[in-house]
Amino acid sequence: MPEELSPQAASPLAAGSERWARLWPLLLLLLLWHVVALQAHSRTLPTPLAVLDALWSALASGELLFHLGKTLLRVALSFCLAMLLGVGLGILMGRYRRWDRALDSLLILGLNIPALVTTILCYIWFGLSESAAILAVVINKIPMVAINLREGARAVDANLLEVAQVYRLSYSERFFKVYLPQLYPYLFSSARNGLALIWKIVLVVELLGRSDGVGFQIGSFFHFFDITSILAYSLAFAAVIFLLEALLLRPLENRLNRWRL
Amino acid sequence: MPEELSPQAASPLAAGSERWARLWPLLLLLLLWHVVALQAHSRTLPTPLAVLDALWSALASGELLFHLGKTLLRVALSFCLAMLLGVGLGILMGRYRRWDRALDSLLILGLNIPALVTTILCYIWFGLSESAAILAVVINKIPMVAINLREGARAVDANLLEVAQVYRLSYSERFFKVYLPQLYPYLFSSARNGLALIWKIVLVVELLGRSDGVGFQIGSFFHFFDITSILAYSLAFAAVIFLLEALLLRPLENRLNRWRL
Amino acid sequence: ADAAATLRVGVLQFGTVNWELDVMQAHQLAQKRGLNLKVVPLASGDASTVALQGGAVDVIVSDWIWVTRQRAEGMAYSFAPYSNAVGSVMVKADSGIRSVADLRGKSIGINGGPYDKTWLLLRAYASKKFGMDINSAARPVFAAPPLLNELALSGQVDAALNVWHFDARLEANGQRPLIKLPEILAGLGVDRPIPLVGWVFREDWANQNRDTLERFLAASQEAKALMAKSDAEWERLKPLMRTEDNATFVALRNGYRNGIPTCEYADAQANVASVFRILAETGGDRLVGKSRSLSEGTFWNGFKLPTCPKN
Amino acid sequence: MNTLSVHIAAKRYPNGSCAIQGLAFDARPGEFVAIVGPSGAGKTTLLKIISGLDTDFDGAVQTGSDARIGFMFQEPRLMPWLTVAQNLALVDPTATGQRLTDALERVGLKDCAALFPKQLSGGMQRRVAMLRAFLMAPQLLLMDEPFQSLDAPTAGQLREQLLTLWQDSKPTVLFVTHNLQEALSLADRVLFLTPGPSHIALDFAVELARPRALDSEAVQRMAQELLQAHPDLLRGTLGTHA
Amino acid sequence: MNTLSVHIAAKRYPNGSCAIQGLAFDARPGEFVAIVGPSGAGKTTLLKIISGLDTDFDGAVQTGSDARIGFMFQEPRLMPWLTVAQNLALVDPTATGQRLTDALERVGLKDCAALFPKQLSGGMQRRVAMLRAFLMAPQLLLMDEPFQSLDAPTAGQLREQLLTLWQDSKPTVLFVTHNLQEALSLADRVLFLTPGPSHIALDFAVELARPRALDSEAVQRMAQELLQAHPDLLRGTLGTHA
Ligand SMILES: Nc1ncnc2c1ncn2[C@@H]1O[C@H](COP(=O)(O)OP(=O)(O)OP(=O)(O)O)[C@@H](O)[C@H]1O
Ligand SMILES: Nc1ncnc2c1ncn2[C@@H]1O[C@H](COP(=O)(O)OP(=O)(O)OP(=O)(O)O)[C@@H](O)[C@H]1O
Ligand SMILES: [Mg+2]
Ligand SMILES: [Mg+2]
Repeated sequence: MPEELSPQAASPLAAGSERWARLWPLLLLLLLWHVVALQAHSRTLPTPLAVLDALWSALASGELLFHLGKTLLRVALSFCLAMLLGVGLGILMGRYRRWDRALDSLLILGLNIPALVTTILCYIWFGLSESAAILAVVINKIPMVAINLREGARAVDANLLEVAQVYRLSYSERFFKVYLPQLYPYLFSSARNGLALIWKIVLVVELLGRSDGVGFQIGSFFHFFDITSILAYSLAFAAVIFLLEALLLRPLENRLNRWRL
Repeated sequence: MPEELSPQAASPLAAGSERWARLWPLLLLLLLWHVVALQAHSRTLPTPLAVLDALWSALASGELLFHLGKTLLRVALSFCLAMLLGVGLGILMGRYRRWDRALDSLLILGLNIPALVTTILCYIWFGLSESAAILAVVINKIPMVAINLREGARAVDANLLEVAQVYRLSYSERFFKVYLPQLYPYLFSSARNGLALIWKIVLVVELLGRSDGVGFQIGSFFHFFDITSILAYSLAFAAVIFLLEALLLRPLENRLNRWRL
Repeated sequence: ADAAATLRVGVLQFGTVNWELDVMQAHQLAQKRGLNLKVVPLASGDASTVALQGGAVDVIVSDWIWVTRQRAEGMAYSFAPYSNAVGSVMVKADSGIRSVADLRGKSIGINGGPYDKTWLLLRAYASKKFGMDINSAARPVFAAPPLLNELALSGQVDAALNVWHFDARLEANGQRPLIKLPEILAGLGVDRPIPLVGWVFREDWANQNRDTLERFLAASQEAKALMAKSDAEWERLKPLMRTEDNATFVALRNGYRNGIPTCEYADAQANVASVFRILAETGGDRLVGKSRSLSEGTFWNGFKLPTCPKN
Repeated sequence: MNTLSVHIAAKRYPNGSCAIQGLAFDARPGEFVAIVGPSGAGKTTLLKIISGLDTDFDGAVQTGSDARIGFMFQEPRLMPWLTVAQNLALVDPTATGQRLTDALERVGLKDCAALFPKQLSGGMQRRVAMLRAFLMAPQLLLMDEPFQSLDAPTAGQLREQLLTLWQDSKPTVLFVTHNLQEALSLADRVLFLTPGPSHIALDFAVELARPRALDSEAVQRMAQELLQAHPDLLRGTLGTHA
Repeated sequence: MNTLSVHIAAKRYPNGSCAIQGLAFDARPGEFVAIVGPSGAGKTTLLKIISGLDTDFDGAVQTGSDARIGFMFQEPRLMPWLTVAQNLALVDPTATGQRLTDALERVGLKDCAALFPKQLSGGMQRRVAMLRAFLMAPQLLLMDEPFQSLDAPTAGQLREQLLTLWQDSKPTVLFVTHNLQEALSLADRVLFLTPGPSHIALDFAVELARPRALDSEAVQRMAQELLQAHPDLLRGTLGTHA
C-alpha cells in the first residue's frame, strides 16, 4: 500500500511539490471555467477575469473588506460558540446514556427546524440585532456538531479509558490526553463542515435582516442578477477559508496525526 | 462507569421505559412552549394547539401531504445521490494521498460556495426543472459528506487492513467487512446531518424555483407571516424524521454497534 | 400567431398580481381572446426573476429599474405598465413623527435592501427638501417585507418603508402614512403619477409573439377595469387575499384601485427618465449598473395606454 | 497499604457467562501473590475487579480506598498518540529528565523516549507498559502476564527489577502468569484457579529462601512435586484431547 | 509452494531506524523454520516483509507469487465487529457448520462461535487468531509468538495440533518464538537473530528425531549445549545490566 496516507513532516522540496499538487486542479478548473464562459458568452456565466475584476474593484472601494469583515466576525463568533456548546453536548450524549435519551429528541428536532424559521423567530423575539443574528446561527449549528461528536464519543476506546481510570488521571488530563485525541477526526470534520455551514447560515441571516455583511450584499446583487459580483464575494470568502486551511487547519491536523505514522 | 453507553438489546419492558425517557423532554418542551405562548399572546408565537390545529386542517385538505410528499421525494433522491457520491469521494481522499491532494482545494471550494449561488446557477443553466433542483442540492451536500468520510477513512485501523491484505480478501469483502464497519460512526453522523441539511437546502431550492413542496409553501406563509403554518409544516417534516429515527436509524445503529459490548 | 397560443406567467402564489390573474381566469378573459394562460406559482420575488431568466415563464412582474439594469448588461427585457402603486413611509398613528425631518435619529425599516427605489427617492427628497442625508441621519435597517411589517407592528422600528400591500396591512392596524410616493415625487419635481411596476418579458420574445402578448395585455386591462368598479369581484377574491379583517381588506382593495394606471400622460416618459436620473445619482452604479439614463426600449413599444386628458 | 481482601460470590458478564464463582482470598500488605490458571479462567476479570475497573459483581473487595494502583494490562494499552515519554509522564508527571532516562535505560529503551507506540516492537511496548506500572511506586501492583512476548534474558532481567522494586517499596503484588516456575521463583504464595467459573483450586505458600533463580534446582523440584501431588492442577482448557 | 528465498539488504523505517541489515536465508518447501531473537530485533518486521505487507525495503523476497499465506500476528487482530464464526468465515468461507464446530472444539472454544472478540479472554482471542491462520490450509504459515499468553497444557496441545497440520499439508512454516526449547522441539531449523539491525547470528539445523517433547531430555540437552557453544546467542536487549 505505497499510496497510503502518511502525514510525515514533508521536506521543503516535497512541500513545494505538494503545494503544486494542490494548486493545479484549481488552475484547471479556472481554465475550464474560462473556456466554457467564453463559449457560452452569457451574462449568467461571467469569465473568471470578469469576476476577478469585480473582486478587485470591490476591494479597491473598500466595500468588500467592510462587508467581509462584518461577516467574518459573525462567522468567527458563531463558530466558536457553536463548536464549544456542540462539542460539549455531543460528548455528554455520547458518553452518558441517560443524557442521550433525554436530549436525543430535542437534538433531532433542533436539527430539522429550518434556518429560516429560527432566524425569523430570533429576529422577531429579540429584535433586528447583532446578538439575535448570532443566536440564530448558533442555534442552527449546535445540533450538527453535537450529532457528529456524539458518534465520536460513542466510538471512544474503552480500554484506554480504563487505563486513565486506574491511574487516577485528573479530569482535565483524562479529557485532553485520553478522550480528545480520539475525537480529533470528528472535531476536524465538524470544524470544516461547521465553518462552511455557518458561513452559509450567516448569509441567510444577513439576507433576512442585517444591513451589512456579505449576505446583505449578495441579496442586493441577486436582485439585479449580478452573478459576477455574487461570485466575487463568494470567492473572497472561499479565499479566506483557503488561507485558514493552509495556515491553520492542515498543519494542525498533520501535527496531531503524526502518530498515525 | 455504570452510566456508560451499552447498546444491548433492550428487554420489552426496558424498551417501554426507554421510549418514555425519550418522550418526556419533548412533552416538557411542549408544555413550556404552551405556557410561554399563552403569556406572550402574540401572533408570532402561536400555542402548540394552534399549530396542531393548522397541521390538522392542512392534513385534512390534503395540501400538506401533497407538498410534503414532493419535498420528501426530493430529499430522498438527493440524499441517496449525495451520500453515494460523497462517501465514495471521502473514502478515496482519505485513503489515497494523491487523490486527497488533487481534490482537496476543489472540495474546500465546493464546501464554501453558498447554496444560493449553486441553486441560481443550476436553475439558470439547466432550466427551472426538477433535475436542476436535485442537482443543486446534491452539489451542495457532497462536499460535506466527503469531508466527514475522509476523516473516517484516515482514521481506519491499518492493522486490520493488513489482515485483509494478507488473507487476500476480495475487494467487496475488504470494503464491506473491514473498511465500512470502521466508518459506521461517520456514516451515521453524515446520514443524520445530511438528512437535516438536505431538507434545509431543498427548502431554499423550492423557495427559489419550484411551484410545490414545503419550501414553496413556507415561502407563501412567510409572505403573510403565518408562523403557525410555517411551524406546522416544519413539524410535519420533523415528525417524518422522528419516525425514520425510531424505525430505521436507531435500531440499525444499535444493531451495528452491538459489538461495542 | 395562432389561436391556441400559450403564455406562462410567473407570480407569487398569494401576491397581488395573482388577484388580477384570478379575475382573468374566472371570466375567461384570456380564453375568449384565444389565449391559453398558464399561471406558474412561485414562492418568492427572486424566484420569479430566476424563472424568467431560466426560461421557465414568459412574463413576470417587476420594475423598470430592473429592466433598464438588465438591458445595460445586454439582456433585452422590456416593460409594460402594470401598476403605479408603490409604498409609503408608515409610522404609528400616535407617533411623534410628523414630517420626514422628524426621522432624524429614528430607526427606519426598509424592505429589501438599500437600493429599494422608494428609499432612494426618499433620500433624494430629504436631501433636497431638508438638506438632510437621511441615510446617516436616521438609522436605516433592511429586512424582508413580511419581517419588516412584524417589526413595525411590534414597534421595533419607528418607521417602515414597505411595498404597498404591506403598507395597507399596517394602515389597517392603526398606522398612518407619513409621506406617500406621489408627494415624494412632487417634491422632486415630478408631479404626475408614473408607472412603477409592470409586466416584464424578453424583448425578442415579445416581438416574435406580439399578438400573444397584446392579447394578454388587453385581457389584463379588462380585468383591471372590472376590479376598478366591481366590489363583488373583490368579495370573490377575498379568500385569495387572506385578509384577517375587513379593514385590511378595504385598504388592500383601495390601494389596488389607486394603483391602476388608466392612462398615460404625454410627458410620462420624460418623467420616468428624470426619476431615473435621480435614482442614478442617489443609488450609483450599484443600482443602475453601467446605464446613466433610461435605456431606449425599456418601455415596450407594442403597448400604449390611452393618453390622459390634459387637466 | 491495608490488607487486600477479596470476596467474589459471583461475576457474571451481561451475556450471562459466569467468569468467577465463589472466589475469596486475603493478601497481607506487601505480599507477593502469583495467580496461575488456564486460559479463559477469569484471571483478567479478577484483576479488573480488584482494581475497581469492574464494579458489577456480587461480593466485596477491599483495598485501601486511596491505594495507588499500578496495573500492567494483558495488552500494552499505551496511548497511541503520545510518545513513550508522554505516556509515562501521563501517569507520573515527575518522570522527566534524568529520572526518565534512567528508567528507560533500565528496560533497554533509552533511545525510544520520543517514539510513538506504533514505532515500537511488541516487546518494547510491553516494557513501556511495565515501566508505567512501576514508575509511581504503586502500593498495589497488578500484573497480567507481564513477561510474555519478551526474550528469556530480557524477561529474566526484568524479573529481577520487579523483585528489587518489590523489596524497596513493598507493594502488594498480584502477578498473573502461565509459567509455574516463574510463579514459584517470584511469589510468596501461588493461587491456582480452576477453569470455567473459576475459584481457588489451591492456595500454595512458597516456602523457599530468596533469592531463587527461575531455573534453580529447588524451584524445579518444587514444581515437579506440586504437579505430582495435584496432577489436575494445570489442567488446560482443551480437556480430554491431549 | 516454491522455495522461499529471502534476501534483505536493509530495511529502514521512515524515521530512519534500521531494523534489518544483511539478512538472507532460503527455506525448502515444507520446512519448519523457527526464528529466535531478542525483543526489538526485527522478527515481526521480517515476517511482514515475507508476507508482502511491507514492500518498502532493499532486497528481494520470493514466495510462490500466489501462495496462500496464513499469518498469525503478534496481536490477535480479530475484527471486533465480527463474531468468532464470522471472523473465521471471512478468511475461509467454507468454515461453517460442522467444520466450524470441529475446528472451534479443537482449540477449546466450542461455545464461542457467536461471541464477539471483546467477550473473549486474551488467550481465547489468540486461539481464534491461530485457527484463522490454520483453517484455509496455508502454503506458507507465518506465526509471531503464537503460544504466548496460553497456559502450559493448552499451549502443549496446540503445539501438537500445529505439528499435525504441518505433517498433513506440509506448509512452509516460519515460527517466531522467545522460547528456545519450543524452537528446538518443533523446528527443522532455528535461525538466531542478532539484536539491533538484525541479521542471522546462527543458522542451526535441529537434528533430532520426531516426535520430540518440549521437556524431553534430548531437547533440554541440546539447548544447554547450544548455549555453552554460543554463550552470546540469547544476549538480551538490556545488555550489560544482568
Ligand atoms: N466482556 C465480556 N463479556 C462476556 N464474557 C466475557 C467478557 N470478558 C471476559 N469474558 C469471559 O469471561 C471468562 C474469563 O475471561 P478472562 O479474560 O478473565 O480470562 P483470563 O483468565 O484472563 O484468560 P487468559 O489467560 O486467556 O487471558 C472467559 O470465558 C471470557 O469468555
Ligand atoms: N513503524 C515503525 N517505525 C519505526 N520503527 C519501527 C517501526 N516498527 C518497528 N520499528 C523498529 O524496528 C525494530 C524491530 O521491530 P520488530 O517489531 O520487528 O521487533 P521484534 O523482533 O518483532 O520484537 P518483539 O519480539 O519485541 O516483538 C524495533 O527497534 C522497532 O523500534
Ligand atoms: Mg487474561
Ligand atoms: Mg514482534
